Amino acid sequence: MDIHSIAEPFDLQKLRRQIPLMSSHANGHPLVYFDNAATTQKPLELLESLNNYYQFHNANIHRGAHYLANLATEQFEDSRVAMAKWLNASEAAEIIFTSGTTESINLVAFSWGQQYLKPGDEIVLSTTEHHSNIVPWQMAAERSGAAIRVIPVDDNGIWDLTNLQTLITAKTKMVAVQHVSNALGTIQPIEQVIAAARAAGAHVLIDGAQAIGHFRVDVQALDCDFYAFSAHKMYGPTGLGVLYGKRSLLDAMPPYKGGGEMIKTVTFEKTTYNELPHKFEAGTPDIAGVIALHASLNFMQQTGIEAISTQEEVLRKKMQTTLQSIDGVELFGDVDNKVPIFSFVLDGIHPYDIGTLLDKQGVAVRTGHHCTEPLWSRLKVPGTVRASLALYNTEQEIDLFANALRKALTMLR
Amino acid sequence: MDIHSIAEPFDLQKLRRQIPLMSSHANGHPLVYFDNAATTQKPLELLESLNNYYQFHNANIHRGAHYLANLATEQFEDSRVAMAKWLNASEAAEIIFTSGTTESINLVAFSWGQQYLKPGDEIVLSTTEHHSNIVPWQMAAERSGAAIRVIPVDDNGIWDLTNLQTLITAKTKMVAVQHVSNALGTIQPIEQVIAAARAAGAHVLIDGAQAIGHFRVDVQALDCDFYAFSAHKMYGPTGLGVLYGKRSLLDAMPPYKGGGEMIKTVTFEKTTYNELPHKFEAGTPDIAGVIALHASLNFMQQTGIEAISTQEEVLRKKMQTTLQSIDGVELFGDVDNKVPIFSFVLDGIHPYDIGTLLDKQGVAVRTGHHCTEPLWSRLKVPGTVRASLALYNTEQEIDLFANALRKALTMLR
Amino acid sequence: MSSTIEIRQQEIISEFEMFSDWMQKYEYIIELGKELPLIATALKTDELLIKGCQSKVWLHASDASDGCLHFTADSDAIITKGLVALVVRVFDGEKPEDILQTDLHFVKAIGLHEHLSPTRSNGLAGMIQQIKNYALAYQLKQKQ
Amino acid sequence: MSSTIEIRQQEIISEFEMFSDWMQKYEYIIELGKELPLIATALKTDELLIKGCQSKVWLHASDASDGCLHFTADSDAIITKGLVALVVRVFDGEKPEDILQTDLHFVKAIGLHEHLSPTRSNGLAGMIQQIKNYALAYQLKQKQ
Ligand SMILES: Cc1ncc(COP(=O)(O)O)c(C=O)c1O
Ligand SMILES: Cc1ncc(COP(=O)(O)O)c(C=O)c1O
Repeated sequence: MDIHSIAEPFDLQKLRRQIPLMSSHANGHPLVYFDNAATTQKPLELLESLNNYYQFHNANIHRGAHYLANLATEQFEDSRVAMAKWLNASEAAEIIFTSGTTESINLVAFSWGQQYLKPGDEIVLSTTEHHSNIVPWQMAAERSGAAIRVIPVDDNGIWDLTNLQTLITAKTKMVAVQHVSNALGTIQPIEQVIAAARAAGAHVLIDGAQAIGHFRVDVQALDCDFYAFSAHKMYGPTGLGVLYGKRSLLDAMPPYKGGGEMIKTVTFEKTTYNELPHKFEAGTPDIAGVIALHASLNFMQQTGIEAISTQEEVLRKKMQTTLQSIDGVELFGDVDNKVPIFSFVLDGIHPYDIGTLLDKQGVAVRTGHHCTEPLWSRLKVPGTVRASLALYNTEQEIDLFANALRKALTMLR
Repeated sequence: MDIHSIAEPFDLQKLRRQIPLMSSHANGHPLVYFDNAATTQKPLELLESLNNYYQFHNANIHRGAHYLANLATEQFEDSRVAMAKWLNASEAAEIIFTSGTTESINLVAFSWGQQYLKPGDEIVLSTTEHHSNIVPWQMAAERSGAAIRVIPVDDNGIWDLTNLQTLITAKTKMVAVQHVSNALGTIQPIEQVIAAARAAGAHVLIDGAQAIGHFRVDVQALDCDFYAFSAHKMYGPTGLGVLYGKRSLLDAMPPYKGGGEMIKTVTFEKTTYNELPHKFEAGTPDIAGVIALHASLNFMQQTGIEAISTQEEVLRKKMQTTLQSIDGVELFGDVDNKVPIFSFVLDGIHPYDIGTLLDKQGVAVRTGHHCTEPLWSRLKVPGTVRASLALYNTEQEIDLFANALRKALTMLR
Repeated sequence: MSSTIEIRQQEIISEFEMFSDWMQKYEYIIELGKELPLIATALKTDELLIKGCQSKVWLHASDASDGCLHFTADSDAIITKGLVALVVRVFDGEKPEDILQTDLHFVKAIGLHEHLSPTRSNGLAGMIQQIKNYALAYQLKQKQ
Repeated sequence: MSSTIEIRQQEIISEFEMFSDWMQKYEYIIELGKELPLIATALKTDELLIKGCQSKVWLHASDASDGCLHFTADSDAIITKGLVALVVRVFDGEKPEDILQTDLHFVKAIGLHEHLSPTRSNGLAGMIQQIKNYALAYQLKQKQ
C-alpha cells in the first residue's frame, strides 16, 4: 500500500476546522495567514499528540527498563520508521532527527566536511539559497580550505544552468542546493543538477525545507545523498528537523556532537561511537516533538500528498492571476514551476509599508530579504513582499488579500 | 522582589493534581515514578502553554512584520528575560537557547575551544561526569591538541580534592564539571573548584543538568563562565536547553552553527555575524518550547524553589533511611550533601533483574551505567539501580517502592 | 523633563484620539511621512544610517548655539518615516538633559509601541537610542 | 518449520497460561534462569558475548553429526537468563533451515515481547539474531 495515498476525500471546510489557527483574528479582522513559508499552522492531531505524550507517556527513551520508558521509546522509533517510509528511505537508520533544517545542514557541513573536504576542493551552491544553506558551507570551506562556487540566476531569479559543466567539475566534492526557493517559490530543476553532480562524482545535499510540505519527495528516486528539512514547515512542531542521509556516507562520517546516546563505550582514554542513527543524536532528543511529528505525518497522509499538491495548485493559479491584475506588481521567479509562494515589489513602495498595512487589515505576509540576501543583491532589489499559501488557505482569502493590498496601495500612492 | 520566592503555601495534593502523570498506572499498578533524574514530569501549565501557542500564536519569530509574528517574538523573548532573572544573569543576551545540556556543552567545547585551546593546554573534568560533559571535550582536545585531566574520586565516588593544586595549574584553560552528579545525587563542592580555576586563570563550565530543578542557582554568585542545563529536567519540554555564558566570552567566541538569524549580512564573499544572543541561535528555534519553558519556570516560581528544596529534603531523608533498612543494599556517593537521587546495588543481584521486577510492580527506576561509565569502572561496579525522586513524589510512594524492592529481593535471592 | 517635550507628546496623543480606526491612523502617519523634509542625499551616509532588518533610518543631529539639539531624519519606508517625524517633532530643539530624561510615552498611548519593539527591527528603536546617545555625548562635551 | 519447534513453542505458551499474574510468570522465569546450566567460564569470552546496554548474553553454538545445532547460553542477569533458557529450549537440536524459518511467536503470546524489543537492549534480541546467523552460516557450510 502506498503510504502517501490512503487519503480521505478532500474537504476544505473540515480541514480548516482541524487547524485551530484558521479561525483566529488579527488586529480586529479574521486572520488571513499567508506566511506559511515561514512556518505552517498546526493540525489538532499535533496538539493531541503532545498532550497525550506529556500527560500519559513522558519518559526518557532508550536504555530504559521501565514501562513508560519503553512506551516512549517505541513511539519515538515508530515516528522514525514512518518518516523513512514517507521519504522512501532504504531504512529507518538513515533518518536522523535534528533541531531543524539549519542543524541538519550544519551537521553535514561539519561531519561530512571533516571527512571529505581538502584544500582546493569545491562546493557548489546556488544564488537562490537560504542563508542556512550558505553560511554552514562558508564555515566548512574556511575550516578545510575548500572554495565555494555558485550557480548563477537570470534577472528573474531563475537558475542559469548553461554553464553547469564548467561549474560542477572533478574538483566539486559537494553540491548543496535547494529543492524549492523560499524566496520565490520556484521548484528548482534539481534532477538535472543531481545528474551533473553524479557524473562528476560529487555528493549532493538537497535543502528540502520548502518542498516537504508541498509535494511528494522520494529520496531514492532523487538519488541525493542528503535531504534536509524542518518539521515546523510541514504542519509539525517547532524545534525539530530531519536529516536523511545515505547509510554509506553517514557511516563514514565522524560524529557531530558528543554526549549521551551517541556512544558505545566511554573511558577517558578512548571513546567508541554508537551505530546509526544514534551516532548523530547526542543527548536526550526532542521526544515529544518527534512523536508529534508522526501525528503531522498522519495528517498529511490522511489528507493525501497528491491532494495537497492539487489543492495548492488551484490556489497558486488564482493568486497568480490576482497579483497580475494589480497595477504595478512585479513578480519574481518562475511563474509555472512553483509552489504557492509569491515574492513581489510594487514600484517605488517599500515592502515594509505594504506589510504593515496588510497586517492592520488582518493579512499576514512577510517582508524583507527572507534570508536570501545574495539573491536580492543579484536582482538589485533590497527586499520584497512575500505571500506564501498552504493547503488550508482559501480562494476567498485570496480575495481578501487582494482587497487589502489595493487599499494599501491607495493609501501609499 | 525576589523572583524565587513569590510562592504559594506548599500543598502536595494540589501540586500532584497539577502533574497529570502522577495519576497514571503502569503494569496494572499506580505508577511510582522514581526516574526523575532521567526526565521530570510536566505540570499542566506546560501543556496549557503549548496548546495556547499552537492554537492562537504560532508564527515564526523575529523580522516578522505581522501581528502573530510580533506576539510570538514577544513571548519568546519574555521567556529569555525570565530565565535570565531566574539564574540571576546580568542580562538576557547571556541566555542562549539550545536543544539541551548536551548541545550547550558541545557549543562551548566547539566555539570556545576554537578560540582558546592550543596544543599543550589542559581541560580538567571529573571522574563523575556525564558522558555529555566528557565526549565534547575529548573531541575538542583532539581538534586542538589539548589534554584532559581528571579529578579523581574515592571508593565511594566522592571527589578527592587533595591534589587540586597540581591538577588545576597555569596550563589549565577550562574546568568543566557538574554541579550535581546524575549517577549519585551528590552536590559537588564546585565553589572550591571554581576558586581554584579562577586562581589559575582558567575558565569554568558547570553542567547544571541535575541541579537546576532542585535548588536555587545564581550564576553570578557562583562566578562561573558557563552554566548548561536541559528544560526537560526542570519540569519543561523535551528538546530544549539553556546555555548561560558571560557576555565577554560569548562575544569573543566564533559562532557554532551557521544559518538564518545568526547573521548580520550574507554575501558569498563575506558574512558578518549578528549580536548576542542571536549569534548562537542559528535557524528557527524551538519557539513553542521556549515559550512553554516560561510556563515551567512559573510553575517552579509559584511552588517556590526553597519549598522544592525543603520538600525534597524530606523525601531524601526518608528514602535514605528506607534503603539503609534493606538488607544487602550498598549505596554510593555522599550521604548528606545530595539531592534525592540514590544509586545502589544489592550483593550479587543484577540491576536489570531488580529494575524489571520493580517495573512489574509499577515502580519506575533506571538501571545501568546512567551515562557515567568512567565512574563505574573506577568503582568496579558495572551498573546500579538508580531511584531519583522529585518534588511531587510522596512518602507513601517510598513505602510502595520499599515493599516492591523487598518482594523483588525475595524472588531473586 | 522639559514641559515642551511633554506638551508635544500630549498634542500628538490628542491628534490621534480623533481617529476611530487603524487605517485613519496610518493615513495620518503616511501623510506625516510624506511631509517630512527629506534629508540631503549627501547626509544619507552609512555613518548616519541606523539599519533595521526591515527599513532604514538616517538621523542627523546638530547643536545650536543655545545648547539645544536639532534633528533631521529620513527613512526608506514611508510609515517608518511618519513615525520618525513624530519622534523628531518631540525632541527637536530640546536640551540634552531634557531629552535624556524623556519617557516617550506617547508611542504607547497612540497604540503604536509595537513599532518600537527591538524585535520589530524597522530602525525606529535604534533611532531613539541614537538620539539619546547624541544627547549624552553633547552633554559630556558641554561639561568639559 | 520443524514441528518440534512449534510444539515446544506451544508447550511454553501452555505453561505460561497457568500463571494468573506477572509475578508468577517472573518467578517461573527466574527459576528457569537458575536451572539453566552455566556456560563454562572458558566460553565466556568476548567472542561469544552479545552485549546489551543492560545485561550481557553469551551464546555458544555447536553442530552435531546429524546436522542439528546445539546451543548453550548464559547471562549475567537472571531474568535475561530465564528468557535465554526459553529460547534455547525452542531452538536446541534443530536443523539450520528450521531455525531460519521460525517465527518466535511464543514470546509475544506469553506477553514478554517487550524484552525482545531492540530498544530494550538486554542482549536478547541480539542473541536471537545471532542464533539465526549461526544457522545461516552452518547451512552455507553444509552446502559447500
Ligand atoms: C549531569 C548531566 N549532564 C548532562 C546530561 C545530558 O542532558 P541531555 O540529555 O538533556 O542533553 C544529563 C542528563 O542525563 C545529566 O544528568
Ligand atoms: C529553503 C530553506 N532552507 C532552510 C531554512 C531554514 O529552516 P529552519 O529555520 O527551520 O532551520 C528555511 C526556512 O526558512 C528555508 O526556507
